[in-house]
Amino acid sequence: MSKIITLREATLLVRPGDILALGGMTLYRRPVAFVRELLRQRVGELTLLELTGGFESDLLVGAGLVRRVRTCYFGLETFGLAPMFTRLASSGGLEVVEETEATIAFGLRATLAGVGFMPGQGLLGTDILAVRPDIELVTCPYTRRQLVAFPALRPDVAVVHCQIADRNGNARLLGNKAIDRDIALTANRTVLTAEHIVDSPAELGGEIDLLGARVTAVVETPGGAKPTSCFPLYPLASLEILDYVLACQREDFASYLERFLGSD
Amino acid sequence: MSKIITLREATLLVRPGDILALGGMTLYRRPVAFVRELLRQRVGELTLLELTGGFESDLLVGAGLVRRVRTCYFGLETFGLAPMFTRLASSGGLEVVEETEATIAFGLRATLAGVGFMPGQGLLGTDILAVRPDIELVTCPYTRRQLVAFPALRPDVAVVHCQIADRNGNARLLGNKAIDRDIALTANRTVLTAEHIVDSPAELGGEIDLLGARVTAVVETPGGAKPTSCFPLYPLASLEILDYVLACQREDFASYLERFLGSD
Amino acid sequence: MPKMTADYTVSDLMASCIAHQVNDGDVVVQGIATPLVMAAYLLAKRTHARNIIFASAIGNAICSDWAPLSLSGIEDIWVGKALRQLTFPEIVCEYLPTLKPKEFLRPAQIDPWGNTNNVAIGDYHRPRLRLPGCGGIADVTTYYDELYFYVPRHGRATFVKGLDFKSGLGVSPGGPGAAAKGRYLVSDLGTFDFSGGRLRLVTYHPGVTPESIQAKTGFPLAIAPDLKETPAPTTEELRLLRQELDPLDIRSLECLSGPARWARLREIANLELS
Amino acid sequence: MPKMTADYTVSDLMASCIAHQVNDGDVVVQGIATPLVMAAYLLAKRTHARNIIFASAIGNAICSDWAPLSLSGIEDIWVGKALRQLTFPEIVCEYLPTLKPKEFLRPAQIDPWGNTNNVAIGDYHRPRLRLPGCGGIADVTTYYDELYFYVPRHGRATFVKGLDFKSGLGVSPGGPGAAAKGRYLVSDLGTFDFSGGRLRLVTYHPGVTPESIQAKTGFPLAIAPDLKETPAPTTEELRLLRQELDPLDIRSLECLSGPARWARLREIANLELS
Repeated sequence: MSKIITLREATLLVRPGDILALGGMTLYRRPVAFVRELLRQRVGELTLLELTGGFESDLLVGAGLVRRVRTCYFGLETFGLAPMFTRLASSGGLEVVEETEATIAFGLRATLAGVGFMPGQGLLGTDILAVRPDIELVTCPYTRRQLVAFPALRPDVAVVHCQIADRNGNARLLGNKAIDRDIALTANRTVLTAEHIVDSPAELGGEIDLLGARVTAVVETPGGAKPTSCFPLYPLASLEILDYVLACQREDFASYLERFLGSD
Repeated sequence: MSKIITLREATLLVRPGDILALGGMTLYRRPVAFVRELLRQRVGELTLLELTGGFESDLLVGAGLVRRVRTCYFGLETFGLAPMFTRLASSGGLEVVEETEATIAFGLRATLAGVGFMPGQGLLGTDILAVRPDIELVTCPYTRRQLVAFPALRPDVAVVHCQIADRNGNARLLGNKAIDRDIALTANRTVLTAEHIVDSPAELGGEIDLLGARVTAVVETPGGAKPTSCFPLYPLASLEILDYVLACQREDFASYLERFLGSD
Repeated sequence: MPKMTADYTVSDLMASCIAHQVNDGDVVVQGIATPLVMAAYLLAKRTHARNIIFASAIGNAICSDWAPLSLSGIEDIWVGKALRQLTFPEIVCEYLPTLKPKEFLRPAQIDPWGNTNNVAIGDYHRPRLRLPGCGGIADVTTYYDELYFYVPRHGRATFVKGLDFKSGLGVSPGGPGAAAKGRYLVSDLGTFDFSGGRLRLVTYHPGVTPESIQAKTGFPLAIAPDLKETPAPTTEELRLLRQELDPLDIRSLECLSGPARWARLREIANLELS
Repeated sequence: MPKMTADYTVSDLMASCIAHQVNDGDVVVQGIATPLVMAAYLLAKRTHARNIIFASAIGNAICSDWAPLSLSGIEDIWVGKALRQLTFPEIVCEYLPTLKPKEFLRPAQIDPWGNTNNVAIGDYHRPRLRLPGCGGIADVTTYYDELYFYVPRHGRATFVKGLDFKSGLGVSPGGPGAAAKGRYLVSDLGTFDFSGGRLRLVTYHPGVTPESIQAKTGFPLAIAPDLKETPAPTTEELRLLRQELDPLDIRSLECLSGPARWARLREIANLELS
């Protein structure tokens, strides 16, 4: 069963208002080619669900396509704050659902287990609970200890960039694994963009990380994570990230975006 | 840091009354050499915690060293019922804590997460809950759905047989993974028996399944899973399993055990 | 085991029936000690369902490739051909509830509504026969959308009016398993659905009469209005089973019991050594 | 950044201080964007703590081998040298609560009791500055047995009497984090413990006076009775840092801000391309 479609067709799987989960982390193996096409289509009102928001996430925010972000870190790591996220979140122009590693990890695991919550340690005594009134506590029936009931999280669409996939969507992730398996399994629709597509799983060269049975569509996008990294195929393009930050510091996001959309 | 000790020394880590978790499944990659030594030492009053009980588990039960079993299946698969388990459990000579895949899997995950329970689907409407009065229900604070609160499980000692380990206890499992990673991480003491021990993790030839930081001791036991299998090194010794079953059918467990303890 | 009128065994017929329940693209699960189901899945894969994915209790793995059935080398397919090996908690806590795969369960007891028992015969605390346990049946039958059963030795010991212990949910309305539809059962005597929520005979195997099936069932059977004979396996199905998928006829072990089963096990074990 | 009187930078000194907090056999975690900590861990590994295990937020991996620091090729160590790659939920839901590793956190704000803020400066709902977020700090500080902090640019903006937002638990008694002992902090001015539950100056860096540290701290500092100067890094530590572990001096980025930082980033990026 071939699920190969074009990038344009794949972006049609994202609808305005969707919870869009992006694979990879911050500046590593991000689905940048997919996001570029999404920016062209201007699909908006999105809730962005990510382990950590980074370069292409900041472009989506800067372009005004994001209503709400759900992530435990949004920045450019050693390259500093994510300029557009920082600006919009500071000015109230962006809703931030304050997540932590545990709210995301246990939230996805709850969905995987088919239940509404997972109990875990964390948050108690911090101010996170004050700004997350949707999070309830639960008492362990055995120890009587109060625990956080991390609520189930389910993306509408997951988009993951991988090094290699077969036509059916079985795929390997060679860099960090992030939450990609979990968003791919839980999302209602899952899109893979791949550096390279092979015919059969036997040609993948190792164990799969993503199971084709839960993948909706596969798109071949060589270089599709640039300027973020795609280990071991290409490293992070540090200079490009710096150029982006400096453009924003010059209040020049719009022309950066224009250049970015013109490139392929 | 070398953690290599002898089999005899390793069995001293098991104390009478311990919850002993055995790695592998039924007839696959079982720590048979370790159990043989344990039978010689006659460490008793054990609670046996296993994903599925099989050959060497039945020997422990038959030898009278097991007070209680916690497993979701105890048998010899295509070779039929486990004779001594079946006899003692039918006559009331053995306490069975009725487990399912979920009570074991979520129970270990609760311990890993540092909490007293994990909620999951399952059991509701079956008679399992009637014979497991220790299992409580919990209400999901979001959906109001009643769920089973699978109680945390923690072995005192975990014993896992692996194909290859380093001196520090980093190890690979080449056959099924079973619950071995989970019992090794949660147990208070973890013993690895290995077909082959190398000096450094670089010599393991692939990603580790078990983390040395949580391993107490490593023992070199070539052929240590026989007559169960150790994929891909040796297959299940089907005839030996048949001989065991037929010996028990002849009411000849004692002499089978004697022969077994005499062999190495 | 009924006599077969044609040139095939009842396990061939059952494997064919099970294979026909598998659709292309399905994710199918094989439980512990169920070689007949494995033969059927391979048959489906090699005929009409090329794209099925296997999940195996033994290998703790997801596979799309296959190997012939083996007694001693059961891991050759489930581990050797794995797309990915998983830890058992990953399977139980994540993959099964998410994928809700298709699985064929073999009950030790089954009631008219598809509730099952694989735990103990007689009183639980002092059973006449302690069984191996229910594995994950008490878990998955509370959330699987569809349930499938097979019974290799149809008799009143298995088809009972009331269970000694309920370790698997059927289609009884009101309970948490109400949504679970036990929609198919195949035995060595016939095939059944649960139309109307109750076991119903749909086809009888060649050489078997509906009356003899009722006589071996511990409760009154509903009968489908279009009751007919079970279609025989095709020549190609038989060729695949015998020559490629299961040349040692391991699938037939499930239809045997007692000394015949031990003798056959020894025969197969010796054949695999040679 | 204080002037250093000797032939080393303040980031060399901080890396040395952090390395000395690592014991052989520890499992140590590196968070996001913390190259100074990474340099320190590598230093520990190459000197007194050969058997430490690294867990990395970036690589989602456990490593025992190492590679030199890199800006563009940060995955070369964390993925390329992994003992095992993990999914992030495995790390968060299983490995961190089980291993309770040692981690060095960099707070944007920290109060006298070690409570921290990495979420927002000013009012949460309309912040003067929205920060990237706390990652897992709000999780792990509720159950880690020990807590470690580092502050590369010591000032009243960071050391505050009251936090704008509490996203990490310190040692405040009574709360669920009471057991968590924030037992060490190193800044570019000195080193501290939390003896008595409150930040206490233990050593001042060469060229820095205790008075100047107090002046740059937004609350009164306790002072250890045996207050002394921070020992300088050894020649061998400096050789390792400069020649083997971090020849591009990526660790110093954390002590820089503004245009100096951007210029240095560009310099390193260009060096890595050539």
